[in-house]
Amino acid sequence: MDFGLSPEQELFAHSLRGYLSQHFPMQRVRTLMEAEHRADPERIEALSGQGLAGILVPTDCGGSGLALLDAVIAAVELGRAATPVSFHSAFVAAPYLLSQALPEPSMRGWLEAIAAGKSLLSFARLPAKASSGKWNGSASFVADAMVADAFVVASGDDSAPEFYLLPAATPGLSVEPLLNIDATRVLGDVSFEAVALPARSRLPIADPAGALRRVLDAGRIVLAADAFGAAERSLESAVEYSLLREQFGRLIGSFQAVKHMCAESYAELEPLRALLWYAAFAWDEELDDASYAATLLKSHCCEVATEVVANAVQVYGGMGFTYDCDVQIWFKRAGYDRQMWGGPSELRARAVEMARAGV
Amino acid sequence: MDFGLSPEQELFAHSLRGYLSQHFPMQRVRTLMEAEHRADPERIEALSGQGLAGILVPTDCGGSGLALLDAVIAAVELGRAATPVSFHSAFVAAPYLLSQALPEPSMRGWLEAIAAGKSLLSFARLPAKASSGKWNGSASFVADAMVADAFVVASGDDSAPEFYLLPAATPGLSVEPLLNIDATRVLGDVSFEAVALPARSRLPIADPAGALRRVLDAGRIVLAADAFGAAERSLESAVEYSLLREQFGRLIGSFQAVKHMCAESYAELEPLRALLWYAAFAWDEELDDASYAATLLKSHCCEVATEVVANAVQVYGGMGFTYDCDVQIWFKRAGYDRQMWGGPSELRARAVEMARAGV
Amino acid sequence: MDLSYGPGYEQFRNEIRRFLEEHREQAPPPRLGLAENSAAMRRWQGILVDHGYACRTVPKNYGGYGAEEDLLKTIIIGEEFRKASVSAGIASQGISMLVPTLLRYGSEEQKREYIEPTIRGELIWCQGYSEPEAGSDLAGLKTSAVVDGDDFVVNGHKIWTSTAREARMMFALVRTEPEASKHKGISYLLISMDSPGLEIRPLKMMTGHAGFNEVFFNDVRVPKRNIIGRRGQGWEVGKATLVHERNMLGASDHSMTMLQSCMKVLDDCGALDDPLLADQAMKLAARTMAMKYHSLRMLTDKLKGRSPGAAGLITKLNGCQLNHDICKLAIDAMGEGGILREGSRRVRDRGRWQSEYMFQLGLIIGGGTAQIQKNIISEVGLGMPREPKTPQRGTRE
Amino acid sequence: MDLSYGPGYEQFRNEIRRFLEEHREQAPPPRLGLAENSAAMRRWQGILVDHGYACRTVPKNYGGYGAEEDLLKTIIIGEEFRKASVSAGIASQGISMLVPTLLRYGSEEQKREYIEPTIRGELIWCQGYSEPEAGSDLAGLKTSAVVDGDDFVVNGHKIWTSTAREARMMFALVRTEPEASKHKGISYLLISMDSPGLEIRPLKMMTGHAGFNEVFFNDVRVPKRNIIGRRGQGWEVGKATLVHERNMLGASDHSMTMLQSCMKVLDDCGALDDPLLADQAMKLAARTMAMKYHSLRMLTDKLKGRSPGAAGLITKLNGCQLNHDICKLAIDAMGEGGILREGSRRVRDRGRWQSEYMFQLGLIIGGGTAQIQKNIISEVGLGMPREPKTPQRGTRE
Repeated sequence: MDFGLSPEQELFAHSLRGYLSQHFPMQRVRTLMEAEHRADPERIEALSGQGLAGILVPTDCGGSGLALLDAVIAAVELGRAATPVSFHSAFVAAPYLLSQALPEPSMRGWLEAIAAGKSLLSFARLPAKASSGKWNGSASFVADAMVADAFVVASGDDSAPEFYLLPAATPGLSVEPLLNIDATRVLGDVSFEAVALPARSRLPIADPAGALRRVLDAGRIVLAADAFGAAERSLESAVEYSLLREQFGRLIGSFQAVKHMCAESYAELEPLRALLWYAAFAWDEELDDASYAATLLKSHCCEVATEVVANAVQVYGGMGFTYDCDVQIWFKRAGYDRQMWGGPSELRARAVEMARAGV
Repeated sequence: MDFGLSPEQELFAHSLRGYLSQHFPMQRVRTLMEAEHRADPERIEALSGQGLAGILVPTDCGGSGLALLDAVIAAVELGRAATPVSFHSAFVAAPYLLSQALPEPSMRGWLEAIAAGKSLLSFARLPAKASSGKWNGSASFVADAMVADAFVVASGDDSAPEFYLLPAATPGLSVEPLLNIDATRVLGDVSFEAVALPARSRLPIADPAGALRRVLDAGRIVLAADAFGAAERSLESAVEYSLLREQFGRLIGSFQAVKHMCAESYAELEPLRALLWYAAFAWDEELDDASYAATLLKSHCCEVATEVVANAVQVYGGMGFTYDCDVQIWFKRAGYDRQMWGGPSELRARAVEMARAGV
Repeated sequence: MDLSYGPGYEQFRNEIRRFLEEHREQAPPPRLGLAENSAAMRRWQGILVDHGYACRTVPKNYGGYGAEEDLLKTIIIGEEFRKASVSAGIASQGISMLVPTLLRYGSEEQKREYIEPTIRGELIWCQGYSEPEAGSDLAGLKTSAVVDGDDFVVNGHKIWTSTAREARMMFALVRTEPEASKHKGISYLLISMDSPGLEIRPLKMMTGHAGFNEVFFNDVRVPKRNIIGRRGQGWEVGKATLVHERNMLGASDHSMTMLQSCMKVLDDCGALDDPLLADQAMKLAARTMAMKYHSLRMLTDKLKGRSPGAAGLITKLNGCQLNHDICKLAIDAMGEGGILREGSRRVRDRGRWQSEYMFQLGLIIGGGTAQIQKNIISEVGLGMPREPKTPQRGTRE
Repeated sequence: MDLSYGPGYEQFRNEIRRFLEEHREQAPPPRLGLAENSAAMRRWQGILVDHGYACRTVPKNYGGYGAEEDLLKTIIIGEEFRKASVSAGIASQGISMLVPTLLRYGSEEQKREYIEPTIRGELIWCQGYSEPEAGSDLAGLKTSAVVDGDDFVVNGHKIWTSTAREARMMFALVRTEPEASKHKGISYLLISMDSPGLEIRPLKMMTGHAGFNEVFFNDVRVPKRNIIGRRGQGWEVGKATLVHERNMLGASDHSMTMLQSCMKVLDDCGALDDPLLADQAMKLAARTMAMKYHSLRMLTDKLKGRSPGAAGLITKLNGCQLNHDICKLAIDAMGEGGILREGSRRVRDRGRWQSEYMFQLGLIIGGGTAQIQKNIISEVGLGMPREPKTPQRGTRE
């Protein structure tokens, strides 16, 4: 019985926190936020140097071959630091699907490039199925759309998806930027106009419906971890502020209203750390309730995070509402995590179906 | 423009409050609670003496012929005092339906008996429709079932109901008590076994579907008013207690946590007073949004009341959890109001349909 | 109980309608938020003042219309202009706060000098009350004004000053009597924004817009005659106009309008088919409806000259929270599209929902935080005791 | 990360299963709440003690089994007895609170006299800590014990005493040194419930049951040798066993069980077809699942001898609120049937949901109100300052 992080995992979290605070301090985060849709190979290389890009890439492809639980540890830190990277898409979804298609030899090269920080991939969902080798349609809200080197596309509906890998330069493929509130993760729309699909672009995945479910679960768990990190950091930051700021001749942190708001935030948020661990563990071990746990986790964690960051803004008072106060960055970060890959009520409706099916 | 109570209405509320506190103090309420299913003509006569029984009975039948807004004023006071009476059924639903059937001369006698406090009627809904003059089936959660002199029964579904008036002694009609948490309002099940229906038992109501909608709306508004009264009184009572009780050398009412809990209760509850007035006014004037207002009101008011009474229990601390502390009576009273005639989520689902239909 | 206005007022309403029909082409297009400073708007404002539809109670000798106070007429004007989607003129702090202050506390000379250009939009003001250190504790302000010859010399730092860059003048609270008690040492000064030593820095908000500014005073000289009221009377002078009666119904009207737009979003996104989102919409509909009639109740009290008591204290607390929640629902209904911001492809309503969502959170904070409002509700409304005051304890040891 | 117990523990688990198979007919039927005082239960308790499945760490020379502390074994025992629906023996305050106290602070004579009959269910105790005036401020207790010859003479009033009517003895906190500071003036006494001058009044709860009592002391004489520890050491002695480690996982297990039953109610009532109720069920499922793994995390910390820090402070606050909310959902799912109470026709689950709904609200209050727990979380957990202490201010003037 050992439900917790190993010493190695704790060390990883600790060193990553140190690295991010040194190399991606909030001032640099702000600079990168302004750059938004410009490619930035230096950033990706720096993160891959910390093992983040190859965290799920098999060791024989140059990655660390770690578990989703390790990715969750990283995601919490990335959320805390608001590091500009679409971790759930570039370093979780894309490499996971490619590694599922490893029998196909061309995958190896892509996975090596991901792990080395040389290529940035993006995961996209396209409702339309490829017909007679020509593709039309568009994928919405695609992470890193403007800067990705290639797209791992899941097409068709959930029950029988097909997966393709398409370089950004594929003829007929075009991207257009979207602007979202959280400038640390960029989005775009990807359009397909009569895109021809060479046979080798298709990923040979044995259980495509299962792989889609697993990749969505993994992405949701990692988005929840990101929201958790953002919320945790904003709460810590609000508590710190409350111990410096005086009003009416007292530290605001000595007012019961402020104390209880922080205590409630903490009491709501902290148990989700254990649920994050469990959901990732259940995913890694492919336990029966893995999908149920991932679904419940994302819906609840993102709702709690929304409350926690809003409370943090309130503790900061007027300052919390300014652009200069970092709490706005976590506020928006958690807002992104909440809406992407399924909002709270949509996910709970899915969970009900699982519960009824007896998970 | 005059959105508020008239001086007469304020006087009515004031004098009723005085009367109830004098003649139905909490000690007597407790005695009546123990009696539960025993008939108690004295209580009904006392309330009819205050004009409560005949509040909706036309003046030419011995009633006051007042509006639902006046009934709401009374219901708030009855909820505050936790007076043992099923006001929504006995003095709102039953007399309203009888007065809709006034062309039928026998109704006049019943209405006069209600207004005079001589007869206690109850409103019951029976899913089964009468077929070939013989009735089988059962009506559930019927207010005052064991003590009512007669039942006004709405049978069949909402779109084409039929209304009957059946004395309790009707052959084939039997009642069995239910025990509910709120002993100030008693309930029972009414069973019909091959009940024969004389033609004159049927209420001649011109628009039966409309009348059913109106009677349900009226009952819901009055139940919401009752919950409002119970919640308001429990909040007042908790605030009073907080100004007497000391802990850690301070009045508990000086702790910000207690103050804010009370302030939040007040801020949630108080606007519902205006919505109560409006819903009743809209019902009286048969405005377009009358049913929508009644439906939203009951769902929201009962949810807020649940929170407010639970907060009041918390302010009282351990004492609030004892049988001797009156707050438990309001707690259960609000619990009854919440569940009866449609719970919050069911009513909101109805409101959605109305909103979509463009109310 | 009577929700009509009566024939006299309906006639007034008809007059407005006729006016609107005749003059509406002259009005600049209406905008959200504070009305902008443009020549077209100033012209329109002049027409409104002349017809008594703006600043109607300002006396004629100060350039106004000189009508008697009539709350219902004010409300009817608002209703009709809103219904017709015609700008109701300039809504500036100069008009809503400074002019009533001048009328009550200003000298004859000050009234003659400032009121007319202000109500006609020719003289723009900003407000200098808040300070970074003071926050919710407004009276703790530290910006000092020391007499030197014929001037006050002002040093300090104001914050949350909207329209500071557009304004020619600021009305400010400053500390002139440092030895007096907190509330007794404050004076109300009018300060030219061109003054040497005065510096403005825009303050960018979470929403990305710079709706506010910081204003720094470094030995800024202000003529002694620019004081309103007496020295040390500033708290009384400034506090008198902190509450705008004009906005009494504004808050719940705004919520009603937002809820309607939110329902439209839900409808367009198919979110009314999602029973959970529809349920939340109905919860918000109930709260909005309650606040609407609560406001009518407050209005009735006001018309009858009655104090609404504790019930009058909850409007702001509830309103901001309600609006914030309405925005949250609209964002949820849009799903992934809910995170798009102004300027993006495919963004709905020009990103309004996200920016209002943040802005309303700012309002929950601004002008007395929710925490302070709950203190006031419990103390003034429910009669609970104040927090014990212990400046020394509870601070960091 | 490893959710298995390992082979050694699985063997222990198998032993328990064998034991249960062999002995289960001897067990009395399990009940909710505290185990009752019956001859059958005492016999069963004896069997459990002899086999080391109850009070297993109590030394042999005091009548126990003398096993070493092993948290996992304790948990496995609980799991297996629960799975088999077999009573795990007597869960009394004497066993959970007094016995550990005696083992740590009692004299050899006291241990020999009280431990064995207590763990075998022959000697029933009640707890005398709370007082009406003290409430959340437990250390503010006023019941006095004054030395007179060989006795303490006790006067005062205790409240929230469960099993007072069944108990033969009470362990109580009383004030023996009125001149000492609040926490230093308290002693821990054992008081016979037969003492002249001791009066018990049942305290009926909101649920209708009299689960608690008040106990009045009027010159009750208690032999001086009945003190545990030294005079003035009572606060330390009593506090040491306020936290029951045994229940570390109990809270989240209880929530899991309640949620399962609640889901059954929803299913039976067709409420899973109501998307709103189903949505609420999933919110509760997420909270329950989080608390389940949170407890496992706490357990891991405990096993590794690490302090869980602030994370250890939230279990009770969250657990009671969660259970309360689960009951509320079950009640809502039953519609009008949700208000029926125990004993009624057609009531479901013997009225359990309403009475648990109220009882959990009582628990939110009891044993340190939610407010106090939030104080502790913010102060101990988050390092925020204590409320300033000002006994004179904030009281009614």
